Amino acid sequence: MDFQFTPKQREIYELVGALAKEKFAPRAAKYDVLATSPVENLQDFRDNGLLKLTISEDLGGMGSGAMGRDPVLYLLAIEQTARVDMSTAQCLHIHSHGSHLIDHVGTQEQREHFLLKVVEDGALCNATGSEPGRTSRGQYNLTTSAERVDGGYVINGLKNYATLGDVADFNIMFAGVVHKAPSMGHLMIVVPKGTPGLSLVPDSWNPMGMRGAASPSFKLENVFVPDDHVLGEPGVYPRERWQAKFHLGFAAQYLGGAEGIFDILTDYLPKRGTAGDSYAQLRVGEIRIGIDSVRWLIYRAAWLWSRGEIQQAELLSLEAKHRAIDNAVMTMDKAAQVAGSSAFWADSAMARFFRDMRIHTLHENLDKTAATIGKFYLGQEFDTTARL
Amino acid sequence: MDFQFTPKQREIYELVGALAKEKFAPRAAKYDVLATSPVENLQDFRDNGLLKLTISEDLGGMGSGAMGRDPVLYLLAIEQTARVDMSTAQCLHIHSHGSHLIDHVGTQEQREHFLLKVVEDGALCNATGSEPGRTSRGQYNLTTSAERVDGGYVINGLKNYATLGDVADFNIMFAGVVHKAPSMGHLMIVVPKGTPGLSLVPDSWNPMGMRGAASPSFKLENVFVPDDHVLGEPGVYPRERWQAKFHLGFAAQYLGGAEGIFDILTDYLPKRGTAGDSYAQLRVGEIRIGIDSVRWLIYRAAWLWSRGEIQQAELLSLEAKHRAIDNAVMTMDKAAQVAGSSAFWADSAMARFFRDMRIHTLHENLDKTAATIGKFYLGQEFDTTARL
Amino acid sequence: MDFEFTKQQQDVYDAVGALGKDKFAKRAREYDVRAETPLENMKDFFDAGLMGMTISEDMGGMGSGAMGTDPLLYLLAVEQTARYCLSTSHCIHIHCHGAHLVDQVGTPEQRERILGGVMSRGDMLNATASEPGRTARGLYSLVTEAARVDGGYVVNGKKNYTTLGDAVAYNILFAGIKGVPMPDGHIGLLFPKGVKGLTIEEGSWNPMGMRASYSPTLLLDNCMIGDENVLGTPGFMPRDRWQARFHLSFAAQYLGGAQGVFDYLAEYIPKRGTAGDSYAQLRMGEIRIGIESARWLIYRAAALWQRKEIAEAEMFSMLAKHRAIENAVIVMDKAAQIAGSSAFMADSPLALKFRDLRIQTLHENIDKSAATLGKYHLGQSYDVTARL
Amino acid sequence: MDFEFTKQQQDVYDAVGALGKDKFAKRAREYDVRAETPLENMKDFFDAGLMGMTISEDMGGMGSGAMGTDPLLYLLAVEQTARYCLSTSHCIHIHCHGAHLVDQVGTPEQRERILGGVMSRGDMLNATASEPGRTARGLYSLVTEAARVDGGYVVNGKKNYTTLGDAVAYNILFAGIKGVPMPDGHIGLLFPKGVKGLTIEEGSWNPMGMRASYSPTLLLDNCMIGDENVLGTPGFMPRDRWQARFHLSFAAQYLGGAQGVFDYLAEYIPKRGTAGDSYAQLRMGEIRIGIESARWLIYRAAALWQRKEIAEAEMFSMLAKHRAIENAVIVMDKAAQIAGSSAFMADSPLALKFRDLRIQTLHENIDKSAATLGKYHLGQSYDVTARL
Repeated sequence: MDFQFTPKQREIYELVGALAKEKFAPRAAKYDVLATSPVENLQDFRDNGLLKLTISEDLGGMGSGAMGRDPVLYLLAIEQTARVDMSTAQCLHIHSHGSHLIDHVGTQEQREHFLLKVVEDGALCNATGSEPGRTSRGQYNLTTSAERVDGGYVINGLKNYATLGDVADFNIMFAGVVHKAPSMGHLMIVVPKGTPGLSLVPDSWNPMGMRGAASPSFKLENVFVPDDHVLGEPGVYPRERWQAKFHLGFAAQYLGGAEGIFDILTDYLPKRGTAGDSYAQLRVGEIRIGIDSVRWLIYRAAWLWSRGEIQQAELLSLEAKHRAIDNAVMTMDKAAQVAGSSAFWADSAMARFFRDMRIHTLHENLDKTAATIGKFYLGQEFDTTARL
Repeated sequence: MDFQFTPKQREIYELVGALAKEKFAPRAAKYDVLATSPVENLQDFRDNGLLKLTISEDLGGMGSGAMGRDPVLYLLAIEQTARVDMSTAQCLHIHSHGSHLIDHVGTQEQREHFLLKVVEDGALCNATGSEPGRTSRGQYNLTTSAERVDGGYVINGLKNYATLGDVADFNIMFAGVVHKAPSMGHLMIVVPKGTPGLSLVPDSWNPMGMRGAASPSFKLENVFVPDDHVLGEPGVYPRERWQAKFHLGFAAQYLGGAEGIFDILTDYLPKRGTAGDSYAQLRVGEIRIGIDSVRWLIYRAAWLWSRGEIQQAELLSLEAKHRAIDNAVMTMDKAAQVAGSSAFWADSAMARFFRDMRIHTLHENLDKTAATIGKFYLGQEFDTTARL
Repeated sequence: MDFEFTKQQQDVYDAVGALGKDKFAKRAREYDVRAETPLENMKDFFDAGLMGMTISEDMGGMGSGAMGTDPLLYLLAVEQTARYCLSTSHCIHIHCHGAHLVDQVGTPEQRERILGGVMSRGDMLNATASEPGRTARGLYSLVTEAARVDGGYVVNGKKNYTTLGDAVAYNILFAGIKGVPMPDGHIGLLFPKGVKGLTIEEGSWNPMGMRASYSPTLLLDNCMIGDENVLGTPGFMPRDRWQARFHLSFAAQYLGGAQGVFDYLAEYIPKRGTAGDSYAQLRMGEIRIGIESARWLIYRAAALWQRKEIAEAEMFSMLAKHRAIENAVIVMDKAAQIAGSSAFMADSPLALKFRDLRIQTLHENIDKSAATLGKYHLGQSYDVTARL
Repeated sequence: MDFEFTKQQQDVYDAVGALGKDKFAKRAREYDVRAETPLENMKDFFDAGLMGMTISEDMGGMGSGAMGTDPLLYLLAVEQTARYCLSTSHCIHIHCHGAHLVDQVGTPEQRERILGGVMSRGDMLNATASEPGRTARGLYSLVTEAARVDGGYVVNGKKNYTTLGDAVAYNILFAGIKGVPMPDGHIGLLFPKGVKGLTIEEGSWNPMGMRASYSPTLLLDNCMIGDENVLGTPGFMPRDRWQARFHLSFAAQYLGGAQGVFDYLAEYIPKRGTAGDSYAQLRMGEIRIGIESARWLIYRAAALWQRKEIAEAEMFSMLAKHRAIENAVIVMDKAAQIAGSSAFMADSPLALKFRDLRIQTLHENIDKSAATLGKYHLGQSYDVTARL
């Protein structure tokens, strides 16, 4: 075993760490108020080549992502970003997610068409499966419909939680082909910005936290999508369990967020004069233990992806995400207790972390994640992609 | 509101407290080794009139039990007993449970026949629904069968966990009437000691803990039960949700057990020299808070029974039992941590409490209990009697 | 035992419940945005005849408060208010305390002058010991200094967290008498509205939650307070452990706040279509159990105050507060998990409840309250008034 | 990063796994009843060539141990043993430590004489600092006293928890040099088997669990130890923080123990017919996640030792141990809940695992290890060797 970063991993870790500290941190409060995508931060990613993390090397990318050569690399960038700004980390996650999808599911022509724009011009992608009411309907039961017409599909429906929706150049979206079962009719399409019939729903983004990860709703009214903008065969996304390939990108955000709270605490408590307090010491120690127990699960799971042990990688990614959320919540509870209320001024970084983390940890139903793992070990049917 | 004991409650609390301390405690290790019913303790109950706690006043009882005038009274006796010996507390619970059943379900003739023997001669009852494999089959799906014959039933089957089975004068047992649905064919019968065809299964009682609450298996081979030994109409037990009337008797045991551990800790830690330790103080305080949070839920639930608010009483009894188990487990974990391994000599009271409590808290599946409460508040179907 | 409300308790419970539902809940969002004292809500209390809850009957009050004849009464009002608006519940809590202090400690002249205004005009009061940096310095180490001069004291210093500070007829503030060591020099002073030298620090109130319990920092610059406005004798607050008399109405806020979250879930989850989900049911049940386990501790502690078992009451109040906080935090974690992120739009009631409850639960460091109980039970010296 | 075992690690992992399954598991019950050192198991280790795991390669060992070339190797053996028999894992743990101490600190003559016997004859070693009352007195406040005389020391005192004390070729015991203050006077001495003045206290070993890791109290009555049996220089143990080098193989025991419980459940629950139960699946998954979160901390800590990043390694080992204990306790609670009481017959494997793991997790007060980490991160002085 070897638990050291490679030089490239170290470089990215340090680079993003510096960007986070010097650039993202001072801007975080602003985007939190605006509730718009952090365009300056995205420009910093662009300027530093960080928009191509999960694109393969043949197109000039860095070859990270779950199906890439070094799955850890982009996770480090997400983690380090989340340490100062969870919203920006989610933006990087979703862009990395979208571009990784095109890279691995798209045809060579599509890869070149879309991804070279990312690599060369810093174009932004996202990926949106969510729709209102999906939790109770089931994740692949989409009401957004795709009707087959000559040369493509006509799409109608409503998608929500479209992160980067206000700035993305390519929106990857999911729709259900009319009259087909979800497993066979789950369609993955690329809808470029400005496509006729695609419109942002005004005032559709105003959450308590994660406000900078602007994720408005999109209305699709008779949007025509040509065949060369369809990614893969219908049903490829559920069939290849792509959702499971993005668990770790979330886990890295929770890890980074917990580290961010820890950073604030270890700076704040000595100044507050309570560093000598037995219980402050206990809780800070417990938080540290929790954080490290998350970290090595994430890295280990990433490593399993790199070895192509897909099922084990999916399961351990789920485990890592579960533990990351569990720990993030525990971290908030214990941190609040020792920080006290004066640390929670409305415009403070601490308050922002709490609002962000409170919301963002709800991307997964923790109980269902654990039950999935349990099903596997009890010999029951299970689905590693299931998400709230 | 008034949170004071009545004079009678105070009297029982003190009386059983004294018996526990002076009599039961010194004998506990012995019965733990023997794994037989604590006959000397049962004699003490008899001598002090405590076998008639849950029998109505008209027969000379004290009128406690869920359906009695003062539901708190017998719970105090159980709690105080559990504080030094959980096994004896379980014996008192099961006897109180059995005699309460006869008192409220039996005919006047049956009440006089069976209960006057309890009141006057100190006869012992129990009540056994359990059978091997019932958890996965469902609690009222009994394989012990009752076949209708002239003047009664012929019973065949195997019952396990028959507490007091080695000494009870009257065994209350449950069987399924052949060819009837569980709800209509659930038969409650009294099988006196020595009935032909009834035999104890040798070596059927050897658990890790609760050893003094000897609960061997009974084999029933063509046991004839005359009609006057049948309690109530078939199905009365599930239909009237009798199981729910005994939740609090368990809860009182968990409460008493946690108090017992607390008693040991507050005696032991100052002697060990660690009473000044910040973390010992923290954990002892947390344990105390947990115990009191259980106590008032139990008493409150008991009070609801006395007011005849059955559904609310059932629900709050479930809540109290859940919290009592949750707290008992938490108490064990925290107590162990501050006591250290030297407190766990094999023949120590501490070790016995841990073995007893570990087993006994498994009488209920905590998750299912909580889910039942949740179902009620979410407007779903629920069953307050459900037990593991 | 008797767990029933008196007629008057039930009336107050119902009246405040109705106010909360019909008025406070609807105004909560607006006051939160403005971070202003909810004067309309306070007016509603006055109109309902509830401003004198903690004032003795001889002055026309209802005789509640820890030292009153019915300590539970005002706690029910605080609890019911917290269910709909935590900020308002904190305002009524602090007013009740200020009024109770004057009632119990004030001279006949002060009672007449100050409490008369409460009863007849709805004057508000408060009570503030807090100062910047006090957590690290210790509870009674005040920096605000009162220098003895002819006819009174000249006060200099800074008090923070002065809830209702802008709205009260008298700010009750605590200072240290110059040249007299603590705790003997700990003095309570009544600062009449508009007194010279008292100013509100600009921008001193902008927390993440509890925003409508406007609690600015007050600057005291050579503020002259005449002898007629000295409250009690120096040192009365630490000597009589007054701080411990306020534990319970914090606890009532946490209980009400948790209940408010529960109310929300009971309505929201079935609408969301997830009421049939096993894990939603589990967590919902666990939340309910937690709430009840806190409730009966609070009510029982109030009964101890009523019986004037002061030492017991202090300890048990601390215990109840601990459990109420612990439970409130658990409730938030579990509630978030089953509510999901869509419930947390920035202007949603649930988001407000979470921000408020998160902040308000930091009034106490629960590790320290648990440790205090542990000290007591381990025979170490302890202080029931200790607060973060 | 690379998370793979080396060939040798895999071989040891598999070999010990096979021994555990085929031999240790089957003998566990018998040794538990007799509370005797599992000599057959130790013989199996010798026959498998594993007695020298923590001895350097120059002596024919495998070079493991915290200061060796492959610190992880012996931890895997400990972990795999713990999966089947915690008592045996503790025996091999203590032997490995004794051997590692002599290997790293001993003179060439001692290494030759003592380690030679380990390699050629399977001699066993141990290392004991514990004494009655040490928890309250402090880690290095030993009462056992070594008085300097011509040619060596005369030792008087009492050591407890001397695992393998009856079986080792040398008991390595620690004492305080008469007249030299601690920690400078802290001295390690080798007591050869049969040395005059060393006796085993009758009846000094009878714990609830871990019974087969027979650890009696040794009485030292004017026991003469020659200079050839003085280990290292006085004070080496506290000075070099040797205690911190043993954290990880405790952690490996907790990990293996938890895994053993998990193994049991994975086999038992489906047989019991409850593998389809939502809550069994939930808890099973949570258990799995907990185990993995402990595992990778331990392995990573071992890598830090290998890289000789000593300060980091000490801290991270403590962290890993904390998480391993915390997790083991949670695993027990959740496992019991889904296993149910029928799994806990007194002679069942699960009952034995629980008794062992309950006791063995008390080797550390996890509040203190968390607080140590907290102190470090809050800039306070700390001690990584502190143990209960």
